[in-house]
Amino acid sequence: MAASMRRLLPGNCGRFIQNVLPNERLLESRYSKSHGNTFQRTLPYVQFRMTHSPNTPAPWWTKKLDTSAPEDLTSDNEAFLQDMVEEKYSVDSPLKEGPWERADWTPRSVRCGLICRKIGVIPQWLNNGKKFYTTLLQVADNHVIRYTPPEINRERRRGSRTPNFGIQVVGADSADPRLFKAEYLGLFQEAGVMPKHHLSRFFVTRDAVIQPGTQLNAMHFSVGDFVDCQARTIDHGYQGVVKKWGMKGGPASHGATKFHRKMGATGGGGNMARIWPGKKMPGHMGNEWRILKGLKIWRINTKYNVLYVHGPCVPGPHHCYVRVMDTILPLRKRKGDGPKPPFPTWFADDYKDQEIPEEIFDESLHRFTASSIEFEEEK
Amino acid sequence: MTSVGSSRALTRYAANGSHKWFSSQSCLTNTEVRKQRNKAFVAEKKRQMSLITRVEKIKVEFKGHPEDTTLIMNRGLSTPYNCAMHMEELLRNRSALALVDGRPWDMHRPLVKDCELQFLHFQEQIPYLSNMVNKAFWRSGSFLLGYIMDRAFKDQYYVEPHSWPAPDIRSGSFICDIDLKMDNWTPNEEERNCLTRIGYNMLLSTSSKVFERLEVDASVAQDMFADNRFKLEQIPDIAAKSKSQNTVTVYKLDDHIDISGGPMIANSGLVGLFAVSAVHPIDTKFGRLHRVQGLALPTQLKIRSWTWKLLLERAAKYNATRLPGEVPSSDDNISGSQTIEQPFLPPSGASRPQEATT
Amino acid sequence: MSCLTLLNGAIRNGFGKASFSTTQSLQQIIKLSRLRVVDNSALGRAAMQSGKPPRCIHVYKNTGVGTIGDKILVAIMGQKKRGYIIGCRQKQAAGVPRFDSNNMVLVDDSGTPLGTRIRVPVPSCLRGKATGDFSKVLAIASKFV
Amino acid sequence: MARSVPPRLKFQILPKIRNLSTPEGPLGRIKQLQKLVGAIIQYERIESQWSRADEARGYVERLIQEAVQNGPNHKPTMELANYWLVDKDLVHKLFKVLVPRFQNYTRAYTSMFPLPLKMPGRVNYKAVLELKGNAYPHVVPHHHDNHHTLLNQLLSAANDEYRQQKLAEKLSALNISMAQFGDEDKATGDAYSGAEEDGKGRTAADDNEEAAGGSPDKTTTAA
Amino acid sequence: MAASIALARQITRVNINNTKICRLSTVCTDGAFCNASLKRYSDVAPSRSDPEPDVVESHNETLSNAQAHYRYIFPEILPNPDSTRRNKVCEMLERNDMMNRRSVLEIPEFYVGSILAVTASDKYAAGNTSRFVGICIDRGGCGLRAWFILRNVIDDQGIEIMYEMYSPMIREIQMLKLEKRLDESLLYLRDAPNEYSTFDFDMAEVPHVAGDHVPINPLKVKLRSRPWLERYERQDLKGVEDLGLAQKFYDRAKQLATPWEKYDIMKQYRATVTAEDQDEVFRDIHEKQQQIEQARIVRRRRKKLQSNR
Repeated sequence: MAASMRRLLPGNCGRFIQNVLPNERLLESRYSKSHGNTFQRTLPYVQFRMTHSPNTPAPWWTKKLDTSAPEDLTSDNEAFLQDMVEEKYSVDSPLKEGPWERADWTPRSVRCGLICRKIGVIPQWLNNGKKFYTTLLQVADNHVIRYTPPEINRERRRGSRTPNFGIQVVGADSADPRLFKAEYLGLFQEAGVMPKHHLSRFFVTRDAVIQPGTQLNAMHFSVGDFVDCQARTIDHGYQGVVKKWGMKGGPASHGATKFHRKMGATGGGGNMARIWPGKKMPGHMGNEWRILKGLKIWRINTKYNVLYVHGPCVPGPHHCYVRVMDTILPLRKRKGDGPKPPFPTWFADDYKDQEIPEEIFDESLHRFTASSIEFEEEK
Repeated sequence: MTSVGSSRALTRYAANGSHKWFSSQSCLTNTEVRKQRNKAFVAEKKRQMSLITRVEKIKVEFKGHPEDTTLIMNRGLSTPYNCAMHMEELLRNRSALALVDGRPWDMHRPLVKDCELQFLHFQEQIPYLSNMVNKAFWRSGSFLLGYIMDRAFKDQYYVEPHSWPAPDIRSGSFICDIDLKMDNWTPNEEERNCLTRIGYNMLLSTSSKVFERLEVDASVAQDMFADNRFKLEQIPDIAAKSKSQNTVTVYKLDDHIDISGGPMIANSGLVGLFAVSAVHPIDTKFGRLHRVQGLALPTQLKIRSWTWKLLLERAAKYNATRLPGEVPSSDDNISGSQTIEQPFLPPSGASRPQEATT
Repeated sequence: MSCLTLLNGAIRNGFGKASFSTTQSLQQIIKLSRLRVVDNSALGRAAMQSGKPPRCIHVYKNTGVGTIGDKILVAIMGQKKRGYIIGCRQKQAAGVPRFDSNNMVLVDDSGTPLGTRIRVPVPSCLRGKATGDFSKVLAIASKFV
Repeated sequence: MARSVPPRLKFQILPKIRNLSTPEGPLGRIKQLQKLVGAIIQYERIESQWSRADEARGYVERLIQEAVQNGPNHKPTMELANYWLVDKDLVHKLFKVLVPRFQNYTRAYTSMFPLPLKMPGRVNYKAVLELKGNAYPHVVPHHHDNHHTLLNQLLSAANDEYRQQKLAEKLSALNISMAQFGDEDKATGDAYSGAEEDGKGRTAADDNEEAAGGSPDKTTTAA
Repeated sequence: MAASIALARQITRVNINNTKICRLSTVCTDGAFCNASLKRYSDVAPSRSDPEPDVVESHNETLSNAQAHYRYIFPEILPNPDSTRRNKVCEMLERNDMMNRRSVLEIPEFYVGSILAVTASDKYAAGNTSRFVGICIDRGGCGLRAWFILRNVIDDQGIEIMYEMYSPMIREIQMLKLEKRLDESLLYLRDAPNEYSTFDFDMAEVPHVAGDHVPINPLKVKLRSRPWLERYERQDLKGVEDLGLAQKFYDRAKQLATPWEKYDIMKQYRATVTAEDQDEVFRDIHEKQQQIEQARIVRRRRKKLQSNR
């Protein structure tokens, strides 16, 4: 038996309870200021080394989650609070003022993007029998939270590279307001929507502004559009050079001692007898913002708000949030002479009399309800 | 004295171009009144302590966590708080109220005879104990409102606390009725926040402030509250209802002194969240008063910001609990009346050694 | 990669029992890989019967790894000959046959096959590559799969 | 003989196994776990490192799950018990004591509690792992009555007020005044009637002191 | 109704046949317990032909027999058990696609060891279709990724083709002989003499009554002598004859064996879709599957009538 494990015979167990875990003390330590955190942390605490892409938010950011001990409530009161949450946010129209005016789309307009969840990668087939992989991105209950006009943006962010863009903050995944700190809840007052788990901002042109409180869905994009997907890559933690940079390492045998997964020389001699900046070295791998550009949307499921985006390589692990925007690639973005996108976004009210199909396919995509592919005889 | 009951018997004094409202009796500002009252309190306390000439031992039977024990303490000197210090840090920190022979007892009130002792905190499971400690907390909240209003205003305003009704937790807020001498003043949100901040400054001060209790003769009390016309009027009634027909219980927190039957919680450190939720003008037979409403929660109870906001919204609504001057119900607790929570009044400071010998 | 492991193409076809491990992962056709001649040319027959199957000495491709339809240079019976790969042991895409041996046909310098018949099935997807010289190879195929 | 498709475990597990540190490799890990599993079945409550206890917890749960599902006559289950329980008396205990105990359980068979840290700094988290339904006193006092805490009192009062208000709105929509409402409120049988009982019960129990101080709406309902 | 009665009958038949199966010391050859794409725990996997009372019957009363049967018919319908990648919406969308494809293309119940004929669209083949007959030597993949490999020997040349089960290129999958073999992967046929994997392209269909017990072919294969593609002595194969190796090979195999994995119940659990999740999946597809079955019956009847005329 492991030395650290203490066997507790029935005889001395009472003592164990009395001395080591007095009920009252346990209860108290759960609520007292000094020991409050002890019971919060149920998983082992792991210290990560400082990375070049730290997860820690900047100190001036709004504190988000209220991680203190839960309220000690009766079931009745719990239910009452649930009711009140529903009551407070069950307003039909969250708009405090009239709807904003809509502008016409021009090739210079930059629309807002969506926050999606990467929910899986599955294969699809084209009508010519070619197989390829698509990444399923589910639009995660998006609402527009805030708009900051370019003037203020310019003033706040001196030296900004995007001085002529407004900032549209979009929130994803509504959550129980009781999870959050008061200051974070304050961010959602303007939009009048439930607090969101995740916020992200998009730079938009002035004509593409969407009123806070508006819901965004998958129809914001249409099949055949090309999009850019941005997300944080999979976090691999601290890795050696073989995994991180694909270096060869050393041989397994042939007299190799302590040289199996190491890097070789780090630089030359002479004048340059030092390690040059940018040398590939071990360190934190992953968890960095990466953008994959120009992915085609092959298929849209309007019921579940799922976009089928080309390729298996959308950055990030499963279930991560992905920012999906209109592509900036000049050859793939919408041209002025082609069809216009829903602008500034897709409003359900505009399509009340139309029936929106549950699934929208690209023309060249094989539908699974269709019969097998048959090639015509060549003449 | 005769002019106390009449409305607005105030002196307006103009000097150096500034206008000040003063106490009708001594022409003092709130700050000066506070100072004077403190001096009287300290003097009286010193006098009472000097009456204890011999240290006598009493046996205190403690029941509960961590273990049942018997403590030998000093009669008239040792308080339940001292007993807790002997037991465990946990008890000392979290106990809001003591239970002496089954009666609620302030944590800082000296024990006078052999007794059984228990400590109460804010998560008691037995309803009547929980009710007892909750009410003490609510009462302390009202006291705290008096504390805030007493020092919140500029010197040209003279504030006279009137009283507060019996603590009613289900009404959603605790109350303090105060004569602000401003007929239609209602604070906006920022001003309410300023009032709350005064409370927090006190609550968050490095040393938590203790609720001190003192029983004084009616005449001493009248001297103490000579600058408050309402209290002067109430003191004879309160004294008459007391067991010895002539004592009034006063509490002191920091430098604020008010009449209350008590009991109060042990110290201000037990108050976690606190807010002055609203000030509503009310019309009573004493004229236009202001009903200051507040909300607080003990440190021991955790609350999420959203829930707190919800409760605060309710606490801002007008609390229609009994107005001052209305016929009090049998157990109503106008400021200073000795409540039914204390059916057996402990002897006043003057008679204490005498009783101890009998 | 050790040259020895690359000999497996030959060894697997029953040209003697090797005493060393022949477990292989990729079964690629690269330089020094042994192949099997599957046409009925006299040279090919002789090479296979003598236990000295052709050895790839060059793959006409930037990657250096040959797959079906690729042109290679082989050393066979002391000669250099060109040929086409018409079947691979390597893992193939869905619907494309994978063969138990690496098959090739020999062609002369003008691209005409040396033999007149291919003795094993040929992947039909090679018809997509049937341009120029390669169509001559497909012309002698007896069976497609 | 085959084992069944396992039902879902009723507690959160990590997506991957923990390689418990041991010089013996995977077999050493299994040996460590064997000891822990045996100890839990024997003593019903043990104290161990968090990671080990959490890892062993899955094995105990699965073992009991199999035993409850298949009983002692199922050969693979018996083999399994035989492998994990080195002390053969425990096999008897598993099938004779634990299986009847957990027959109708719909929740996890074990519970786990983190132990408070003795010292700050670099920590080795400890945990208490126990089988449910054991004879020891509870680790954490449950059935902890929180009805009378200040927070719950305030919330239940707010709840009552909210229900009252909703009812009044409903009634005003039907053009019935609150006064007319009187006795029929129970007969209407909507959500309000329950809430009112609740409110009354509580006022009677603990707010005896302040009957007169009740809010105006409360007096209306009393009438 | 008729279908469920047939299935119930079939299950009883399974139990009757137990003696025979025990003698063969069989293990299951389907991937129902663990997913087909993942490593299978052959000795813990349940089998339809197991002597134990049917697990599903005894523990999931709520699941009908027809639904319980699905895990044997199409194991690929179960999602990847990796909990970090599970997503209900994604699984459901993928399942819908699969069932839609199944409503168009009849994918028969088959196992590793069954003999199939696959007709696929091929731009370059004569008539734009190519037909391949062979024994299924392996299958795997979850969801739309599901695949199987057919093997045959033509002109003394071993040929294998991997097919994607849900690829629209597949025109028809014909079941020529429904049977199981003793192992759940027959990759060792690559190292067996050609006669073990030679099948006639014009092979007649061996009739199999729907819902009938799937026979197990107890054939033991005599492998060629080393070298092999894999080290079969380390694989605990049931369907091969004595390998005839030197003792050192078996010693090494014993050294590397991991017998404890048989008892590593949490490792197995993590590689499994739990019973509750499986039930959910099967309930979800039940209605659609019923429609597909009905359509198939109608189609067969029509075909029969036409051929009679």
